Amino acid sequence: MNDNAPLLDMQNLNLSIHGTSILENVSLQLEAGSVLGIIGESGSGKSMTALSIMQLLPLGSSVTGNIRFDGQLITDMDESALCDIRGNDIGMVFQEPMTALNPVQNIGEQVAECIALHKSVSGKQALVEAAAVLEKVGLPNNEFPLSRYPHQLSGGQRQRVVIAIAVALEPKLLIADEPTTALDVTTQAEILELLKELVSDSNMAMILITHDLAVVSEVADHMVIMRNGQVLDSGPTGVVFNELAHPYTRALYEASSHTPERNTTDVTEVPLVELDKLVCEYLMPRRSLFGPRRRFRAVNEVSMSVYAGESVGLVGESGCGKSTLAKALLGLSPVQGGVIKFGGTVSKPGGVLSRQLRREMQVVFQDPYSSFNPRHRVARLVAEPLYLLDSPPSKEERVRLINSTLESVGLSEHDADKYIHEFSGGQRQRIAIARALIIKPALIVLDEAVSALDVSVRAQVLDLLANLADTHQLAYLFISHDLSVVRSITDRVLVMKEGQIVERGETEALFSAPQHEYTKKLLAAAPQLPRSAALSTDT
Amino acid sequence: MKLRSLVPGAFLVLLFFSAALVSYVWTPFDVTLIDIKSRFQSPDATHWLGTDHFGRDLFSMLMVGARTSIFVAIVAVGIGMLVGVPLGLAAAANTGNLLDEVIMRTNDMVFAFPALLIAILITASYGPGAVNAIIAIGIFNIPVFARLSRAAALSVWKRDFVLAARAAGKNALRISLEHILPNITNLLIVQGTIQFSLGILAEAGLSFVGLGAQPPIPSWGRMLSDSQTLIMTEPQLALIPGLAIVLTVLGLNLLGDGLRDWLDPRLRRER
Amino acid sequence: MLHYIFKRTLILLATLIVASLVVFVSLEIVPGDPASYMLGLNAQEDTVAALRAELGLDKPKIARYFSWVSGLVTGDFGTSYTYRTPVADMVQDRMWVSLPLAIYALALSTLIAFPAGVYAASRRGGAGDTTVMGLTQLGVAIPNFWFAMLLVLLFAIKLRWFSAGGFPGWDAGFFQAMKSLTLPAIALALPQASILTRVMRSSLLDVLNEDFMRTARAKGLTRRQALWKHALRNAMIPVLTIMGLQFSFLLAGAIIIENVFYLPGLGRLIFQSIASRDLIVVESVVMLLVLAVVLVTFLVDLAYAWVDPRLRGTR
Amino acid sequence: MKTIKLSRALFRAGMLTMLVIGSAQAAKTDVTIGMQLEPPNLDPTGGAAAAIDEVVYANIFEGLTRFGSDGAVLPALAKSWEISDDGLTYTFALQEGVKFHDGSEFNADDVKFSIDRAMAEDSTNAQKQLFANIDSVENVNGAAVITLKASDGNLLFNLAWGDAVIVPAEAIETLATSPVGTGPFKFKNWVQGDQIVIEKNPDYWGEAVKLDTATFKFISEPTAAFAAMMAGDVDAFPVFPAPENLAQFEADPRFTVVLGSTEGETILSTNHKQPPLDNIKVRQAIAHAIDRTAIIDGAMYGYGTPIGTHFAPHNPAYVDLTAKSEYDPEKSKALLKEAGLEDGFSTTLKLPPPAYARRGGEIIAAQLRAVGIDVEISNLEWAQWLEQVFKGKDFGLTIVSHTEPMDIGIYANPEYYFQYDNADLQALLASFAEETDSEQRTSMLQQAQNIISDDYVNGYLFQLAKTGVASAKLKGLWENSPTQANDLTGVYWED
Repeated sequence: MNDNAPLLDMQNLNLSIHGTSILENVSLQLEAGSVLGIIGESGSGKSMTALSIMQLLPLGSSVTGNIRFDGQLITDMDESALCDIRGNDIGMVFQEPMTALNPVQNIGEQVAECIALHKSVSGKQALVEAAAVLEKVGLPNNEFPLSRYPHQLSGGQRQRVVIAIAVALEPKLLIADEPTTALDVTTQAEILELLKELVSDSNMAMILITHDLAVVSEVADHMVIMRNGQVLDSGPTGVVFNELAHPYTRALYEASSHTPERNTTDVTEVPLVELDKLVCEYLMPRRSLFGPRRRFRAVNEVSMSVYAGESVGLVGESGCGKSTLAKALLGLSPVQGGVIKFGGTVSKPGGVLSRQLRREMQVVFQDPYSSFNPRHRVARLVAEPLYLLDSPPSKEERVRLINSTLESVGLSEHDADKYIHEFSGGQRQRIAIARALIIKPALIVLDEAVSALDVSVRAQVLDLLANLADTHQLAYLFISHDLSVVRSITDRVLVMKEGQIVERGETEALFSAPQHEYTKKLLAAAPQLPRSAALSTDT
Repeated sequence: MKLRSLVPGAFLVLLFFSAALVSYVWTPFDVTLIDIKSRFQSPDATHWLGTDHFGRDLFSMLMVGARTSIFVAIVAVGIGMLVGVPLGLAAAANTGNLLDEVIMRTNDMVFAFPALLIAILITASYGPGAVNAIIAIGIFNIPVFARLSRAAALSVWKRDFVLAARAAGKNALRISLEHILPNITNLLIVQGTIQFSLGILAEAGLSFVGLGAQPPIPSWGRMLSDSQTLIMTEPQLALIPGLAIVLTVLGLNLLGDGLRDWLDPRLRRER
Repeated sequence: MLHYIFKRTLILLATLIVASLVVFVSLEIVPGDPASYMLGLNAQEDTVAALRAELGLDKPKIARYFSWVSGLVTGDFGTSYTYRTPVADMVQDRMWVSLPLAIYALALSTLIAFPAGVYAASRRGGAGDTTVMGLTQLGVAIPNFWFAMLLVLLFAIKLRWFSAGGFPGWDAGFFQAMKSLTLPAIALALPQASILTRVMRSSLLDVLNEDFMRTARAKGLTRRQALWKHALRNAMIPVLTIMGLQFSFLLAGAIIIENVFYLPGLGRLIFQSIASRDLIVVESVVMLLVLAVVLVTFLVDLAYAWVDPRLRGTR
Repeated sequence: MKTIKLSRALFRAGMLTMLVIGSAQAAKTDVTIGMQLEPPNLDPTGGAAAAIDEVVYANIFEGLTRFGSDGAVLPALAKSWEISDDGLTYTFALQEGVKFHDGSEFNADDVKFSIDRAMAEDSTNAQKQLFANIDSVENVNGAAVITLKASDGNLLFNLAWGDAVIVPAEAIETLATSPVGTGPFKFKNWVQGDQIVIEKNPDYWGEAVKLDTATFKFISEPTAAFAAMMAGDVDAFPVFPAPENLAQFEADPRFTVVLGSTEGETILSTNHKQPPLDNIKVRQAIAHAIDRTAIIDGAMYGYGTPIGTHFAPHNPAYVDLTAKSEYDPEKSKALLKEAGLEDGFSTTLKLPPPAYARRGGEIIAAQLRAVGIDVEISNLEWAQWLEQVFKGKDFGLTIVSHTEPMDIGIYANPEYYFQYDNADLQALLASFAEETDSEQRTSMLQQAQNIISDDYVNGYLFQLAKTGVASAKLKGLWENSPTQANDLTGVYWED
C-alpha cells in the first residue's frame, strides 16, 4: 500500500436518489490524522457526502464515481465487508444527540455493542472497555454509570455517548455531521474541544460537516465548500479564509459576519414596556404520591424595560427562561408574580392581557415551518392580528393593507393567494414579520427569529428588520442564543441564566468588556470567524 | 404517486355506494316479494346471482343490503364524529384541566366495554333493530374519535401558529375551529373510512346474531345468518353476501390507506 | 412510577364502579321477567310471584344493586335465576373455555403477526411486502363469523379434520381440548393477526427511520442485526397499545365465535342469559369482561414501563 | 372453590369412563343426543322449559302414569288403579321395590309429598292447573289415594305430565342441579353450556335399559347442529332445528330421518282486543290471505300438516277444516273492503326465536302485504315475547306453536293472551270437562273445533312436524312427540 496515498480519496462522486440529482462530481481527499471541514448551507449535499463514505445512503440511491478508503475501493465492497469497516475503521457522529441513541438501551450496552461487534471479546470485557471509552469522552463512571439510559442525560452528555460509540475502536476516520448544531454555545465549545483532543491523541482523521464557518475555522486543517451538490471551493483552511477566492465563499463569509446598517434612534425617556419582578413557574411532574407538586421557576423576579424604537437583545442558553419571559410578556404564558407595564398601563398579574395591550405587541417565532397554518392562504395568515382591532377594516381596506404589508417585507401582492408550503424558509420569516407588522405594533418580540435560517438568508432578514425598525419606529425584543447576531442588531443586551438576568448593558460595551463570569464564558465559547486578509484589503 | 390502493379502493366503494343509491329507484326485482316456488335458482339471465330461500332475487337483495349497511355505518360514524370530535377538541384545548381528565376518563370507560357488548346491551334493552344498532355502533365510535382528535389537536396546539393566533387575541374555541379542526380533518377522514368499514362489519355481526336490521329490510349480515344452514346445499347464498361484505370493507380500507398517503402533507410536498 | 400505578389504579376502580352502574341500570330496564320466562305459558300469577320472591326479585332496585356489588367484591356473584347454581361456579367453568380460547387466539395472531410484520417491513415496497399487506387487507375485511363458517365447511364437514364445534372439557386431555379450540382460535386470530401485522410493520418502519438506527448501522451492524437488536423493542410500544386495545375486540369476537362453534364459554353464557333474562348472570359476566379489559389495559400500561425505560424510575 | 374442585374431579372420572366406553367399538352402549336448547335446571316440577322434560322425562323421573310414544297414557310407578263409582276417588297400587337414585325407598308418602308440593300455595310448578281439581292425596295402606273435588276424565292424563313426576322429599333442595328420581337412568354430571350426562341405574325396578350412558349435547345453532351430525359428534338430533337440511340427511345412508307428529299447533295468534283485529271480517280476510303451502314449504321445507283449527290432526277427534280458510287473496281483499278497510291497515307481528316463527313470519308478512295489510315485524327473544305478547298482550299478530297436548281449553279463557271471549265455547268446554262418555267427548271436541274455526279466532297454519335425524343404526327413539321427551328406555344400537 502506498504510504503517500491519502486516507480517503473521493473521485467524481455522483449521487441521485429516485432520479433526483443530489451530488455532482464531488471530489475530495483527506490525509491520515488531518481534519477536513465540509461547509455548506442546507441542501448543499454535505450530509449525503458523508453518508456515501459510510455507504449508508437511503434506499433508491444510485452512485457513480469512486471512494477509496485506506487503499480499498469502498464503492465496490460488499455489505459484510462494509459492516467490518463501519464502526471499526470509520466512526460517525450525528447532529441530533437527542435521537441518535436507542432510548430503550442503556449507554453501556450501546457503547459495548460496537466493541463486541468488531473485537472478539466477551460481553463483560466489552463493558469494561466501554467504561474506559466513556471516561475518555468525559463521562466518568462514578457520575455516569453504564446503566444510565439516554433520557437521563443532557444533550451534551448524550453527544458524548455518541462520540464514545464512534471512537470506541479508535477508527482511522471520524465523520462528525453537524455535531454541535443542536447544542448550546458552551456545550458546543466543550464538544469541539473533545473532538480536537481525540483526533490529535489517537491520530484520527476527521471530517467535520457544518454550516458554521467559525466552527470550521477553529477545527479544520482543510476545508471544502459545497453548494447544490457541488464542490465550489477547497483548500487549506487558512488559505481559503484569507483569500476568499471564490465569490460564493466570499458571500458566505460576509453573510456570516453581516451587520445590518441601522440609524441610531432617539430613545425616549419613558419606557414602552416595563417588567417588574416578573415570576413564571411551571408545575413539575409529581414525584411522590401525596407530596405537593413542586414548581419550577423558569423566570425568577426579572425586571427589565424596553424603550420605544430601541432594539434589546436577550441572550442565554437553552432552558435559561428567555422564551418563557417572552411568552409571559405576550400574555401567552401564565405569570405567578410581578407586573407588566405597557405605556403606563399596568396589567393585572396573572390576568388576561387586554386587547389593547396585545395590539401593541406582536411576535415572530423561530420555526418558519410551524409558524403558519398550512390550510390558510397567505392573505388570511397575514391578516390574523387584525382580529385585535375593535373596528375591523373594510374588505378593500384589508386587501390594501395586506398588499402593502407584503410589499414592505419584500414580497409581492401575488403572494397573498398562495399557500405557505410554496415558500422557502426565508420567505416564510418575511411573511411572519408581515403578520407581526400588519397591526402596526410598537414592539415586536423576535424569538430566535433568524436561528433556523441559512447565513445568507439570515443576513437578508436582518437587513429587513433593521430597515423596518427605522421606517416604522419599531422596538424589538431580540431573543437569541447566537451572540454574533445579537451583537449585530441590538442596542442593549440582557444576559439571562437560570431565570435571572445576570448582566445588562449597552451592546458594544457588554461584548467588549463583559463583567459577569457567565457572560465571559459565553463569549469565550462562541467560535470566532478569523479575520480575512481578502476583505480587509478589498474594503 | 401512490394511487395503488386509492384507485381500487375508490372503485369498490363507489360500486357499492352506487348500488345502494340505485336501489332507491330501481332493483331488478322487488325484494319484498316472496315466491317460494322459485327459490334456490341458479344464476341466469333473469336472476343474475340466483334466488334465495324465499325465492327473492339475490342481486336485488345485495343492492338493498348495501343500502342498509351503508346507512347504519354512515349514521354511526356520524354520531361518533359529531360527539367525539368536539369532545376531543375540548379536551385538547383544556389539557391538564378537570374537563380534559373527565372527558378522557369517560372515554377510557367506554373503551373498556367491548364494543359488541355495548351493542348487545343496547339491543337487549331496547329491542333489535337498525336504529339501536346505529346507536350501539355510534357510541363505541365516540371515544375513537375523541381520542384521535385530542391527540392530533394536541400536536397542532404545540405549533407556533397557534401561539400566533393566541397572540392575535383569539380564544380557545375560535382557535379550535379556525386552526385546529382544519389541520386534523385529514386524519379524521382517514379514520372515518376505517370506522366506516368497522361499522359495516359491526352491523353485519349484529344482524348475524339477529340484533341488527329487522325483516323485511334486507341486510347482508342477516342474509348470511339465513343462509348459514344452507351452506352445504346452496353455498352461493352464504358466499355472495360474505364476499359483498369483504369487498366493501376491503374497498373502504384501501380507500383509507390511499387517502392517508394522498393527504399526507409530507408526501404531498414531494409531489 | 408509584404515582403512575396509583393513578392508574384509581382510574381502574372508577371505571369499574361506573361500569357496574351502567350494567345494572341498563339491564334493569330490559323488558322481560326471569320468573315468568322460567315458568312458561301456563304459569299462574301467584306462582310467578312466589318465584319472584324466592329469587329476591321483589326487593327494591337500590338494595339489589348494593347487594350485587358487595357480593361481587367478596367474590359472591349471586345465584343464577335459571340455573339455580352459584354464578361464580358457572363463570369459573366457562372461563376455562373462554380464557384459553382468547390466549390461544392471541398467541396465534402474535405468532403470525410478528414474523409477517418484520418480513414486510424489511422488504418495504417489494413483492413480499405487497403480498403480506394485501393478505392483511383481506384479513381485516373478512368478518370472523363468516370466516368461521367457511372453516367449518372446509375442515369439519368436507375434510373432517376437526370437529365442527363443542368442547370436550380439559379432562378429555390437553390435546383434545386444544383441537376443539383450534378452528375458533383461527377464526378469531385472523383479523387480529392482520391488524397486528400492519401495526408491527408501520411501527417498525417508523423506527427504522429513527436516527438511532443510523447510529446502529454506523457501528457496523448489518441491516438485520440493527432490526433485531434495536428496532424491534422500540417498535413494540405501539404494538403493545394495539394488542391491549385489540383485547376487547377479541372478547367481543369471541362472543360470536363461541356461538358459531357452540363452545360453552362466557360469550355463549351471555347470549343464553340475555335470552332467558337471567340478569344476574348477564350483569356478572359483563362486569367480569369489563374487568378483564380494564386489567389488560392496566397490564399494558405496566408493560410499557418494562419496554420503555423512559417511563421507569424517577426523572 | 372446593365444590368446584370436587365437581371437576367427578367430571374427570366421568370423562375417563366415557373414553373407555368410547374406545370399545364393538358393542356401543352410549349415545349422544343433540338438543337445541339447554334446560335451565333439571327439576321438571319447578320450571316450564321443555328442555327439562327432554332430558329427564322417563329417563330420570317417573310419575304415576306416563305417556307412550303414541300418546297413550300408560301405567308407570302406579301398577294399576281403581276409580270409585262417583269418579271422585282414584286408588293407585304402586310398584314394589322401587328405590330413588339416592337409595331411599319409594312409597305412597312420596306420592303425597310430590303432589301436595305441586299444589301448595307457594308452589313454583309451572302447570299448577293440572292439580287444581285434586282435593287430597293420602297414603292408605301403601296405596296412593287421590280424592277429587269434582269428577274429572283428565286425571290420569294430567298425572302423566312431566310436571307431575314423583320426587323424594329429602332431595328437593338440590333437584334443580342434581336430580334424584326413580327412573332407569341416573344423573351423572352437567357441563353447563355444553352437555348433561346420565348413566344406567343398576337398581332400576323395571326392565333394564340397553344403554350404559347417554349424553345430551346442547347445540343451539342450526349450522352447528348440522355440522355436529355430519361430523358424527352427535348420534341423534330428535328435534332437528333446520328442516332445510333434512333432504341431505335423507340422501346419506349413514342417517335416517325420523318424521313424526307433535302436539304443536302453529298458529298466527291474533289479539282480539286490538282493532281492527276484533272484527271477524278482518280476521277472515287474514285467513284467506295466507297461503299455508307456501309457509310450510318456505319455513319448514315441506314438513308440517296444514290445519284449519286448533287441534292435532293425528287425534281421532280431528276435523279437517282447512277449506274454511283456503288461500284466496281476492276474497281477502273483498272482505277487507266489507270491513271498511279497502286501503288496508297496519299492525305488528311479533316473532319468537324459532325458525317456524321467524321464517313463517317473513312469508306471512309478504302475503299480508299483498292484500294491503302492512305488517311491522319485530323479532323477540322468548323472555321479551313472554313479557310483551303473552303477559302484556301488546301485539297485533304473533306466530307461536302451542305444544301442550289437548290444549283447546285455552280458548275458553278470555284472559288468555289472544283474548278470545265466546260464552258458547266456554260453556261447551266446561261441560266437556265433566263428561266421561268418550263418544260424547269426541263430538264436543269437534263442535269446539268448528266454533273457533268459524270465528277465525287465529290464523291456523300447520301442525309442527317432529323432524328428527339419527344415525341409521340407532333404534328405539320416539317417532312422535306426545309430550316433549327423549325417552331412551328403548334405545339401542343395531350392529
